[in-house]
Amino acid sequence: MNASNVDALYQEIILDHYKHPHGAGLREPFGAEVHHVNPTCGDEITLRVHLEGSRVADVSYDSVGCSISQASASVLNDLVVGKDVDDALTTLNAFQELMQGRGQVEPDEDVLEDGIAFAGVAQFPARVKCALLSWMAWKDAVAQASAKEDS
Amino acid sequence: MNASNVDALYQEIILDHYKHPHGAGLREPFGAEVHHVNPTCGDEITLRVHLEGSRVADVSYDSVGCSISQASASVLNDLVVGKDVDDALTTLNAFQELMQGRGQVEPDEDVLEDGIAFAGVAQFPARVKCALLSWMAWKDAVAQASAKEDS
Amino acid sequence: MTGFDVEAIRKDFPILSRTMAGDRPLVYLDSANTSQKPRQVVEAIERHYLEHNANVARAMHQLGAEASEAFELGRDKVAAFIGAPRREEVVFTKNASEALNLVARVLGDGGRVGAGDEVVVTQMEHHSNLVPWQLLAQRTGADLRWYGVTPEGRLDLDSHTLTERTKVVAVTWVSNMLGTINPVAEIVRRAHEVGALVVIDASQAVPQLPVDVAALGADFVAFTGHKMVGPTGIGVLWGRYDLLAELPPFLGGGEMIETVSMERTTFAAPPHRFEAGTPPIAQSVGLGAAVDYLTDLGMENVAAHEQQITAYALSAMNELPGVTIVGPKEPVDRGGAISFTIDGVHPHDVAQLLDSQGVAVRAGHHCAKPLHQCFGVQSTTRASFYLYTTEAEIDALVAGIRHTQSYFGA
Amino acid sequence: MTGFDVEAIRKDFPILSRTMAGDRPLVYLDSANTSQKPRQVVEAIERHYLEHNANVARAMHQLGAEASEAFELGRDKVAAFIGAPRREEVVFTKNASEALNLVARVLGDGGRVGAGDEVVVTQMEHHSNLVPWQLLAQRTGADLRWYGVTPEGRLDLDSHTLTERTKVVAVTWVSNMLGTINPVAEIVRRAHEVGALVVIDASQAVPQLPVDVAALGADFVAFTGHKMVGPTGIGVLWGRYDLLAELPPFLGGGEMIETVSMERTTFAAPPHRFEAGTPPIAQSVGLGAAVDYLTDLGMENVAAHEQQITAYALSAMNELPGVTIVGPKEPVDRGGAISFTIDGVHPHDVAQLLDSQGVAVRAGHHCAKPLHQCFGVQSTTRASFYLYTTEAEIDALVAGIRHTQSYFGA
Ligand SMILES: Cc1ncc(COP(=O)(O)O)c(C=O)c1O
Ligand SMILES: Cc1ncc(COP(=O)(O)O)c(C=O)c1O
Repeated sequence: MNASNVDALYQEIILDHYKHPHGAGLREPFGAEVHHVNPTCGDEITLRVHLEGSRVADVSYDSVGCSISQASASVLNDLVVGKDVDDALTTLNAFQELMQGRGQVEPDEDVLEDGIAFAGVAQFPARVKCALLSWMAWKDAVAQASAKEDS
Repeated sequence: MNASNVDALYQEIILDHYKHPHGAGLREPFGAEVHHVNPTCGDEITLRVHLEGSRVADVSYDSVGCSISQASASVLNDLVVGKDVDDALTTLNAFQELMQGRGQVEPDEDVLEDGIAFAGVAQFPARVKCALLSWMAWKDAVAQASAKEDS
Repeated sequence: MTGFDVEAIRKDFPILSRTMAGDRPLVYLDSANTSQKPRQVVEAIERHYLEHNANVARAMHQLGAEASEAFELGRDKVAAFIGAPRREEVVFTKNASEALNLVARVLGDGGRVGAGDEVVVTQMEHHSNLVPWQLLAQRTGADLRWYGVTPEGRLDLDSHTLTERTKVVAVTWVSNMLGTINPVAEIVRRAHEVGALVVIDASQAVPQLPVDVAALGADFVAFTGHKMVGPTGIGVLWGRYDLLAELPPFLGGGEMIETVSMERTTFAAPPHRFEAGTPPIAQSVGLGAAVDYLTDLGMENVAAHEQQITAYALSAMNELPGVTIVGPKEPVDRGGAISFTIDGVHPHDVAQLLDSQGVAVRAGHHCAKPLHQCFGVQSTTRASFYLYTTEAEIDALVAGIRHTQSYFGA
Repeated sequence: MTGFDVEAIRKDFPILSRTMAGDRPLVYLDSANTSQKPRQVVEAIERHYLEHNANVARAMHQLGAEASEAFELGRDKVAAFIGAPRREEVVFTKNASEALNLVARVLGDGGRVGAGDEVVVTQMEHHSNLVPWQLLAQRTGADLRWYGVTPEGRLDLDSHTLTERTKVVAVTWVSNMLGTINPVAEIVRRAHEVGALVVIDASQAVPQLPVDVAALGADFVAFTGHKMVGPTGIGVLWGRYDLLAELPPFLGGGEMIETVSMERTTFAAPPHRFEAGTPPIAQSVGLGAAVDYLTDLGMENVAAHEQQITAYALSAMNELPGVTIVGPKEPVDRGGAISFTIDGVHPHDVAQLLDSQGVAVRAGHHCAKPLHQCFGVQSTTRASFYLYTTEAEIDALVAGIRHTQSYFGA
């Protein structure tokens, strides 16, 4: 880990998403709302999912957190809104695999798009949780919203 | 600590008292009875004190324990029975000081008589408790018996 | 023949080369009390403190990342060593006693044991797996019952019948006094049949036997670092994940929280929920090194060595006139703790005389007072063995016992 | 001018010579989280394991006597270091969190706190001195109340009034977030006036200030080894002897007993009553060496050095545009933890950028979430100092903050 790694962490794309987050704010309608916390640092996100059939119609969120966690929520929004739930979950798996790969996993730009900018985060174990906070919240919310749709 | 120290510990006098304890057994009358335990090893003593005014008229006891704890009870019996309580307590202090002196205290034979044979015990911290078991029980019993006499 | 070279192993333990009383070499036969530590473990701890020390979880700087990784690697190693299905099932405590108290407290606080319920232990428990259950019974109004022990020193499984009222069965795997290895699989079967949880005190098992908690099928397993060539100050509670996830916390504070306000707190997932305050960081590193050391030797080999040395010791001691072994006399379903009495000589005096010969054994009730009562003795002398014990050391023990008998004219 | 040579001291801490990211030297400013360890402490632990290791209390062989003496000597040293009237008042725990939980549990179990009683804490408690009292209140039906904090980061003693209902007042001596040193003598006076017991969390005080528990007059004082150049895995609860002697045990097992039968147990006198299982033996040796190290430096000198370095840091940081110190801005009644925010940069990102410059600080809520809420922030960055901290390191911190601001365009 050296100074250049910090630049790998704070890629231009990440700082852009951080400063101009996509899809931020809480919106209606929504099938499920969850609140997730990173206990170590206190970062928090409230996230809503609105499904239309098997399509992710909207993901809206309100979060307090660092550049990595905020940018990650913005990229999540880009990657899952409008997608089929199953495809979105596949994207989540790819993102999670990248994050937990300790820098050994080669990201697929076709799947992760701007998400590949997070490859550098995988080298900073303490920050992996930041990058995953919104994704885990989304996974939780989707499960709840799907359960509601089904019942 | 070497082999010769073990001989310093197991002086002839101690082994004699161990094999032929003075005043063993529980007798009546008595002003107080106590039961003390050495929690580390499980050695136990039940000890009774009978006072006549300020005189220690009898000390009787039933104990299970090692050579050191048994011999010590026997020597205790020699040293305190028939004495004035205050004098006996002075003897106790001298014995306790010897035991806790880590081998640095010179015992006074006029006060401790056979008790000086325990000087070697002071070099074995783990055995000091054995040597003091009966004495601490006696101190406790005397306090209880005196309180009763006074009330 | 064991699968490793004991003489070579002994070089890893500098203390075993010490010279004791009367210029005699140390003969350390008190490993059931605590084991000696190889250089590898001590150096891992030293390196950690001097090169990678930081607090864990909370720190995002490089040292913090290194320390967190080292600490959590200790957990991974322990999880692998005992075959834990998930690393999150390994909770670090300060010793086995805390692990057992933790389970007893949270089963009570969590409503798993209440008034009228029954908790079952055995007469051969170490105080650390007896007193916590007595305290739980007192706090909750549950009844404490127990399996008895046969004159041969085996668990008498007919002495108590489990019922629907039985909520917990807490049993030692290997007795630290008798050496007996209990039929834990059968106990698990009977307990689960009535829906009771099983807590295994594996303090004497994990150091000596290959252990697979998944195969064992128990619900909780406790053991302690210092008896398995690891450091003091660390113990392990393994628990089934779903149970850990259900139970309330034990101690509060530090990183065991999810979110905190002045009024109330929500708690982190296992294992962190049960690890309040700064955990035993350097001790996890040391325990990880200990597990590596044992794994390199191979636990099958460690167990075979214990079997062999115990058989050798039993056959020598069974021959000694005036010496009575308390516990199984044959090396069958038996670990390497041998407690014994010598006619006419108190165990303290035995231990003292042996010590003057350089032979370190333990005398007393070995934290198993009720068990001593079963055998009508107030205390015993205990010799116990480990991977570095040699037959020559057993010979020294036997010679020391003979010397003791003649010294006391017994 | 401080009474010791910081550059010479730094040679005792090999980790401080490490080279970090970008070949920059380590600037360790996270000592309130955990302190670094001098060679003397680590070597004492190493020597103990390799030459004197045995279990304590239970063993009567020579190694056992050596280990017991070494372990109890650690207790003597700690007792002398904090001015404890009796060595038996020093109870070893695994960390400060356990010490605080121990007090909370036994005050409840012992009937000292019950339904309708009041327990008072402050808004500036570390979770480890808050959550145990929340759990006690939940278990017993007692009410939890607290003193608030002023905008300057001082305790607001007018914000709550103690009454006859108040049974316990639990307060931190020095805040680990704000650095505030609280008026503990005044708090003790007020609490004792209404008959309440006082529990002091001295985790940040004992490492930095000369402490005399007898003069302090509190009833319980808790602190932790790893923050005072000692090892992880050991904490201390000091308690007034008469209280310790009155209270029931916390954990059961091992040497905390007097006598045990299957049905019931009686308990040993303090401190052993509260030390279930094998204690942190090597850690007591290490903590003893830590206390020797601090005593050799002189705690007055350590405190003076902290004062001086904190004043230097505060004056530099007060000057920095866009930087806000959360907590007292003047070096008065103040320890060396400085928490701050930087406009437009999240504390995580601050810590990360500083780390890339070799500067190790902590970011987050520092286990003081409710206190962060008081100040309307979700997290802060914290720099904290110790006896080995230099002014050059403060300069590196300031340069790092400037770099961070320009990196994020803040
Ligand atoms: C004020 C305060 N109290 C309690 C603690 C808890 O100490 P430990 O983590 O060693 O239990 C800390 C340290 O984290 C602290 O700063
Ligand atoms: C069978 C058994 N259980 C529990 C313990 C307690 O272990 P610890 O003292 O490390 O808590 C021991 C060791 O003393 C033991 O032998």
